[in-house]
Amino acid sequence: MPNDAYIALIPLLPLAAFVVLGLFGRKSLLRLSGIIGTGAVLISTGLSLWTAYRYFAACLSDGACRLITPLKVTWLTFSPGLSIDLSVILDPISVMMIVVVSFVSLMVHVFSLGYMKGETRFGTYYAFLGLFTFSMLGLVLSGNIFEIYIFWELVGCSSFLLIGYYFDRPSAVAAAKKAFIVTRFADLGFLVGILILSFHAETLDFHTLIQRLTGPSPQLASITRASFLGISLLSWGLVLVFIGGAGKSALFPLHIWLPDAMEGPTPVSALIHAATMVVAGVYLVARLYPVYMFADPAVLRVVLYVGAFSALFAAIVACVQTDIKRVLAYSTMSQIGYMMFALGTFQAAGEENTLGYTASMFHLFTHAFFKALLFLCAGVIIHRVHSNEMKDMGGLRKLLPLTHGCFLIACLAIAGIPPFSGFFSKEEILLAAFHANKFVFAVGLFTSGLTAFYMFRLYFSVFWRRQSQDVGSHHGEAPLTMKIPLVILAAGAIFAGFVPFSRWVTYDGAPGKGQGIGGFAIAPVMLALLGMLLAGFFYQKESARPAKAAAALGGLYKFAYHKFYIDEVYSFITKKIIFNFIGRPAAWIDRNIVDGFMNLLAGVTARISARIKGFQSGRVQDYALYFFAGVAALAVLFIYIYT
Amino acid sequence: MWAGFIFSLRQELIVTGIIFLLLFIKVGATEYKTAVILNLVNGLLLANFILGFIGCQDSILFSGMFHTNKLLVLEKNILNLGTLIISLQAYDWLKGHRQVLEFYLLLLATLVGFFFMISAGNLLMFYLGLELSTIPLAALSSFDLEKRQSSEAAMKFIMSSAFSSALLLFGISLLYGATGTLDFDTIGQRLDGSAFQLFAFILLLSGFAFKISVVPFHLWTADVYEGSPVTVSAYLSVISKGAVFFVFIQVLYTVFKPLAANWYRILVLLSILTMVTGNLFALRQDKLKRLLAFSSIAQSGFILAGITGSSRTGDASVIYFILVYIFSNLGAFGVVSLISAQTGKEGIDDYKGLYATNPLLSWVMAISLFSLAGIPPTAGFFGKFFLLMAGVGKGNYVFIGIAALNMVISLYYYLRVIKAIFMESQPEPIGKLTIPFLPNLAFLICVAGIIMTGLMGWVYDYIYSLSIGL
Amino acid sequence: MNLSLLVLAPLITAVAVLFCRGLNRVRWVSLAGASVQLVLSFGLLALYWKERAAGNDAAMLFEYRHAWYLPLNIWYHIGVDGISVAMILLTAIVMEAAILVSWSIKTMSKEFFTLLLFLSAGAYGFFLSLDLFTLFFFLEVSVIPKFLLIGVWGSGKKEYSAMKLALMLTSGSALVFIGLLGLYYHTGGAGGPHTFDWVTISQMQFPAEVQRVFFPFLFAGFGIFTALFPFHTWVPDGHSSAPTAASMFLAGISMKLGGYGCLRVAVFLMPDAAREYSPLIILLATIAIVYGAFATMMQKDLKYINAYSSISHCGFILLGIGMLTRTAIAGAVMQMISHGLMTALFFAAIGMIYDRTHTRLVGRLGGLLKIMPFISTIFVIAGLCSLGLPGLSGFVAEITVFMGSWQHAGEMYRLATILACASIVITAVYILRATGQVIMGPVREPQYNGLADATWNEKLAGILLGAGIIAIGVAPFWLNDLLASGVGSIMDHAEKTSIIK
Amino acid sequence: MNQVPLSHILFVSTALFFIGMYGLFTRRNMITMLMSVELILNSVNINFIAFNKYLYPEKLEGVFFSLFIIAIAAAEAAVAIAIIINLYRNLRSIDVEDANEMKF
Repeated sequence: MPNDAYIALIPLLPLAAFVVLGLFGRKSLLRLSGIIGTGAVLISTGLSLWTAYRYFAACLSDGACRLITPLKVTWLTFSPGLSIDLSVILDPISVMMIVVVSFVSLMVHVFSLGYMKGETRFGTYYAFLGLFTFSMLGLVLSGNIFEIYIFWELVGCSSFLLIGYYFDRPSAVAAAKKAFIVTRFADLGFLVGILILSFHAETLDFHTLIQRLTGPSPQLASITRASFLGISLLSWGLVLVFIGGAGKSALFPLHIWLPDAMEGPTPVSALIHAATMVVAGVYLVARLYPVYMFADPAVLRVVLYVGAFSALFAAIVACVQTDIKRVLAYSTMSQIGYMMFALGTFQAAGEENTLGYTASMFHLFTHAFFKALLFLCAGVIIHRVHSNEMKDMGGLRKLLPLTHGCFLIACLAIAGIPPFSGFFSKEEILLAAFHANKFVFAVGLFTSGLTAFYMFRLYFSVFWRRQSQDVGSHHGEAPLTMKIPLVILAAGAIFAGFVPFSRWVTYDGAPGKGQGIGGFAIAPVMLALLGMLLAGFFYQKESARPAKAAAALGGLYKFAYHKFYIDEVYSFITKKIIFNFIGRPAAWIDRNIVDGFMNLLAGVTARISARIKGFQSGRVQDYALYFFAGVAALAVLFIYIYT
Repeated sequence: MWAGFIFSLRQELIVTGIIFLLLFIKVGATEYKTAVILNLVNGLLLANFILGFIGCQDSILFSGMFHTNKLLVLEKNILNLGTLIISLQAYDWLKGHRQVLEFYLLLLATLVGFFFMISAGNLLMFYLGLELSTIPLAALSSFDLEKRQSSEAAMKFIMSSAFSSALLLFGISLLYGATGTLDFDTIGQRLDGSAFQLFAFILLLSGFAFKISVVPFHLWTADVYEGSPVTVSAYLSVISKGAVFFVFIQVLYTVFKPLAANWYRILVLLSILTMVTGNLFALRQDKLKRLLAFSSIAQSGFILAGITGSSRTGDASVIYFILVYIFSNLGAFGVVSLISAQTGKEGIDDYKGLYATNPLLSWVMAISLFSLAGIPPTAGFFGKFFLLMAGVGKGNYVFIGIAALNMVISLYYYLRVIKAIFMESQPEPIGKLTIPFLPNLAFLICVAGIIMTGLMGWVYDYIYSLSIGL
Repeated sequence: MNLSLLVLAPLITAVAVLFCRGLNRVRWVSLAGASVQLVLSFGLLALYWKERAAGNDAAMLFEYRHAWYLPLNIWYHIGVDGISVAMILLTAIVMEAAILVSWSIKTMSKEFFTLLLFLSAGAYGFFLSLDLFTLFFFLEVSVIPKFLLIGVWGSGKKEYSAMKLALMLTSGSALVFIGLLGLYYHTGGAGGPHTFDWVTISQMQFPAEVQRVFFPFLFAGFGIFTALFPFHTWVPDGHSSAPTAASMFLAGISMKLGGYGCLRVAVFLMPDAAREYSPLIILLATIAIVYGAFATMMQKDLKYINAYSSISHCGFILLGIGMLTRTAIAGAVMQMISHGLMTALFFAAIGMIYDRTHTRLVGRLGGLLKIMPFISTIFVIAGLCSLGLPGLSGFVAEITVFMGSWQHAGEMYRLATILACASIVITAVYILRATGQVIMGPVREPQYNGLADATWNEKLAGILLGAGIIAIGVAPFWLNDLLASGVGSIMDHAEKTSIIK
Repeated sequence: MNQVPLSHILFVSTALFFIGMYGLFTRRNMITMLMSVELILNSVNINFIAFNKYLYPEKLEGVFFSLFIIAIAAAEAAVAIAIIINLYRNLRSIDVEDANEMKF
């Protein structure tokens, strides 16, 4: 495909919007900023779709998808061969991702036109959205591991800025800081991982890196030979990169920032903390998947277990949360756990199982639609109710009919009810897990049931539970700008599952076999239905049942309600241990010991000075005496000792 | 023959001429105006300084008693310059003093003494020059007759210097006994480093060390500087010290060349002692004059370090440093002198807030002190750098390390003064002072000297071309 | 190009300021002088590129020699390579910004600007010098203005800080002095003249034992300037007491003198010793990085935060130098420039905040974004640069150091690199704590509400520094190319003369 | 007539030297201290003359030197006494212990 340089425009247009709005959005372009931002993303989306169309058409005609690098600019050269190139690469997953990112971003942009209307920092909001969209698109198009790190940090930063958008709320500020610092901590792993991999592979380019580390090459020999603590450096590097991904994707135990990140405006949560940024970790692992496959199986096993545990853990916590956005946040975490463990299902009893890769990407794709939809619906609800708490809601189905419908669609999709999109992707994941590891499969299955339960718990609590009310009908459900994205996303949530995904997105570019799901689907769907029924039983009507159930579960309920006290553990470690036992002593030592030593030197000098003042007694006879003593001493020293 | 004689002795003769002129005025005129006399004398000194630049031939007079050459002429000219500056600065003080003529008579007598001392080729001549300068200086110290401190300073000075010259003489007598001659050239040939000779040398050295305030022979310095009129302290600190240094280095490098290994060790020890003691005492002084006294002791230590270099660089650096030191120290003493003459205040605390009322004086003081501390772009930096650079020529890095450390310590007390002037305030700061023309001129010379001497390399080049190595 | 112009321009301006009457004229003349410097340094950059493009690959360009003290073989010898050009550019930008933010200085403004300009002359001279004596001269020149600027116009315990700074920096110079003399007397070999000439010395090879003795003096001496642990204690006091412009200069330029000296003199002229002492240097640098970062976390005063973070960031410079790989050294130089701009911007922002709220205590500030959006924005940009956000210069410099350090394969070196990497997390913690408290959150005190945002001059200063940060962050390749030849020659030299391998 | 050996004379001069020194260190009267200095100078004179006479009789350098010393000692004493008198005016004492106002 010649003339592909236009692809650079896909990320650059939102960047331009950011620059323009960042400079002028506060005053002169305040009113126009929504239009500018949305327009830029609209063009980007158009270009993305066009690119996707061309790319996959080429795939079909070639029989396999190839990796294309339409653009490559050297940005910073470290040493020959080792340079950060700003490059754009097209391969199935990156094309898939630009579509998802630009599309969801467009939806959020449009939605925000209504949702954020009247904010004083409207222009700034759109500027930040533009920055995020740019960074995220850049991230997925990166062809260089350091380039991805650059965008990785930039999405983190825009996430920080957007979470802290309501900067005068201390809780928002705290959440923003937490999100940044926790992901930063994980990025440390990513960075060191990059250092390890790039040092041995002698390149930063993904393509070359993968080639060198998966085939017989001197680079591979060097990285597997060198080891630390008995584990090869390759494994170390990959695990560290995975830690980076886990931080951004909010996997256990680095998930603590995600629920708090809900302090940001709801559309932002939909974009960043549901559909796009948080899946960057999955994308990263997928990007390096050939290397992961090639390395020690233990590495992917780590991915598998961490993913599975996160999925289960988050689902349990989601069951007892009362804040609508927090439930969604935990559900996001759980779904990402799914994607991650799908990637981990590579080793299947000796044979290679690449189904997980496709399934993971597929779930990523479908999840983006229904999760964004859920968040935007939540946005409408919050916009209306002015609260995040489920207890303030209930019986909203008449008041918000469209929202109700969309929400229901999204819930069905996430619960994995056919023929909604989530069904297809989730079944593929479970299938992959079934082949790989029965235990993880069981966990996945159980989690899938839980998912249905907590989503419908949410659904019933918000839309049913109470008498349908008709408060303040003087304004409609929501402005058109908010409704349109809902409808479009709902359509996506329904139909995205029918995309013949496995034909295109496979780890090696060759079309996949497209395994039938068939009868395998019965168990998960049954479980999901069970979960739905259970939720209906507890929450469809106002009753004492939930409380009783909670009481019955006792400690477990309390544990889950407090998110298993992970936050408390972290705050203990940081506040009590790091601050009190490292930071404070460091500051104290600096002032009192290191600086004290310098002052002591000065003090000692002054002390000596005071001690010897008697030497200058003011009596001329003493002076003469010292004079003579000096002569005598010199004479003794230099006549009798030194000669 | 007479022409050559006069020509070789012209600097001494001019100064002597001025002395006689003043003497005639003293004897002849019953009434005179102080201001006129001051202008006259300063004019004469300026003329003397300029005439000093006339080129000359190397010559030896009085059968080896008196030497002269370009280097010696230059040294004397440096002293002339210093005397001129001091005289300009003394204007304010002398204006109200009754015995102006006597002051100049004594002052110029010491100058002649220094000239003869510098030119001496014989221990007798040297001794005569030394005493000719010392005895009037003692009288000058007590020039504020009604001040008790001035008298005390003079008493301490004359007692100490009498004792020191007695020891010096004892050393000379032993040296005479050992070598049988008083002639510098011959002494050099007859030295063999025996214990007896070394003892004589040490006695002789102590005489020099006394004049240049080397520890432990320095104890008179602070008291005398403090008690004497500021002008006299300034004169003691730069002219007297400078002249003796000129002779000292000459004597060490030529006469005592055979004992070089011995005096090198002695000088290293004395240099360290002097720097350290001078600095440690200076740290806690509250009176500016006393602080400057100890600072001048520490400076002597640095100069000794340069002398230990025993090379042409060493000689040139010492002479160069003394030139720079004259500018710097006289800048500082000039400010002290002016303020002391107009307000009587001499404590560091009195200087608090000086900048608000007298910015010009403050800058002169600051620049001078920075030069003393050896901070660029002032000439003091170059002076110190070259001294220590010469000193390290023998490879004794530990010694130079100690010296460098002492530079840091010395910075502290100079900065203390600057801190008081620029950063602190007090309820009753020194009021706005008027600076008469002549002292102003002196400040101009000092500041210009401090700034230009370092940046213009040819000054050093010229000195180097004349200087001698071991 | 006549490089001496760079030294003369500020000096002439300084003198001109002394003769100005009226506050306004003083300001404008100073600004004009600083702008001339800026134009000159950009001109230098252009000319440098032109020469390089024309194929001139001499190590030093625009050399000029003038005999200064001929008997001692001391020359006024100047010239530039890419590193010096970059440092000069940095100085010019920081100076311009420093003059701009000093607009509100009303007491003794004439003296203030004179001293500030004088300070910059010293920095230019230092970066230009190719004769070690000249270099030392310019290194020491800055003592007077620094002392006076802090002591007279500073705040807090200014006299103590000024004194401490002057004494500690002079101790550093004393060490450098000994090292330089040691070098001087070991040049010349068989009876030849001793020399201070950098170019000549760089072609010599000192015996290993000579290097072993004198390297520590030079390195530690310059190291004191750049906050080498444990000689960094002047930094917090000095920076926090200094007036804004002086803080900017101190942290932005003055600390870089040390790094530049370590590289240009210590490492370049004594590569074998550098190799030998490399573990020690790295140990100290790592301590500075990590310990500085932890100590920063506990600070409550914004200036102290930035001062301690400077210790940590300057650790990267020393780490890069100590690693002795091409990339690491390039990273160290980049870090010098990046940190120079970033910390100057940070101090400028802090100064602006302090001017308005009269406090620098984090706990007493809050919600400034609402009141002074511009100042808050530059504060945030500086903060983000400090924590190494891509797109800003800090990131570029830090990753280059990391990449370069990682190339050193020893296990302990690796550990040091990882610890250094870890410091970016700690940096994030303290920067975000400060930002969260000061910039975000509710407005802390009601009286802050009426405060004005930045004035035109402050905006200009912020934009200038911010533009520099972004220019490097977005397009680091120009800086990398600029530095490449200088770094290359250092490394070639290090490899060529290495006896101990 | 037996000549007195040089060492005897030197012994005398050295003794004189130390007696003078002792006097200078212990006497509190300034005039007495001045006299002690004169003793030292006299010991120097003896040295010079003895050396001249015994060792280097061909030239008279030593003798002349001692003549100059005597003259200068007189001048020195004159100035010293003048200073002491002036001090007495201010201090009303010629005790050296009273003249230690300036110290440290």
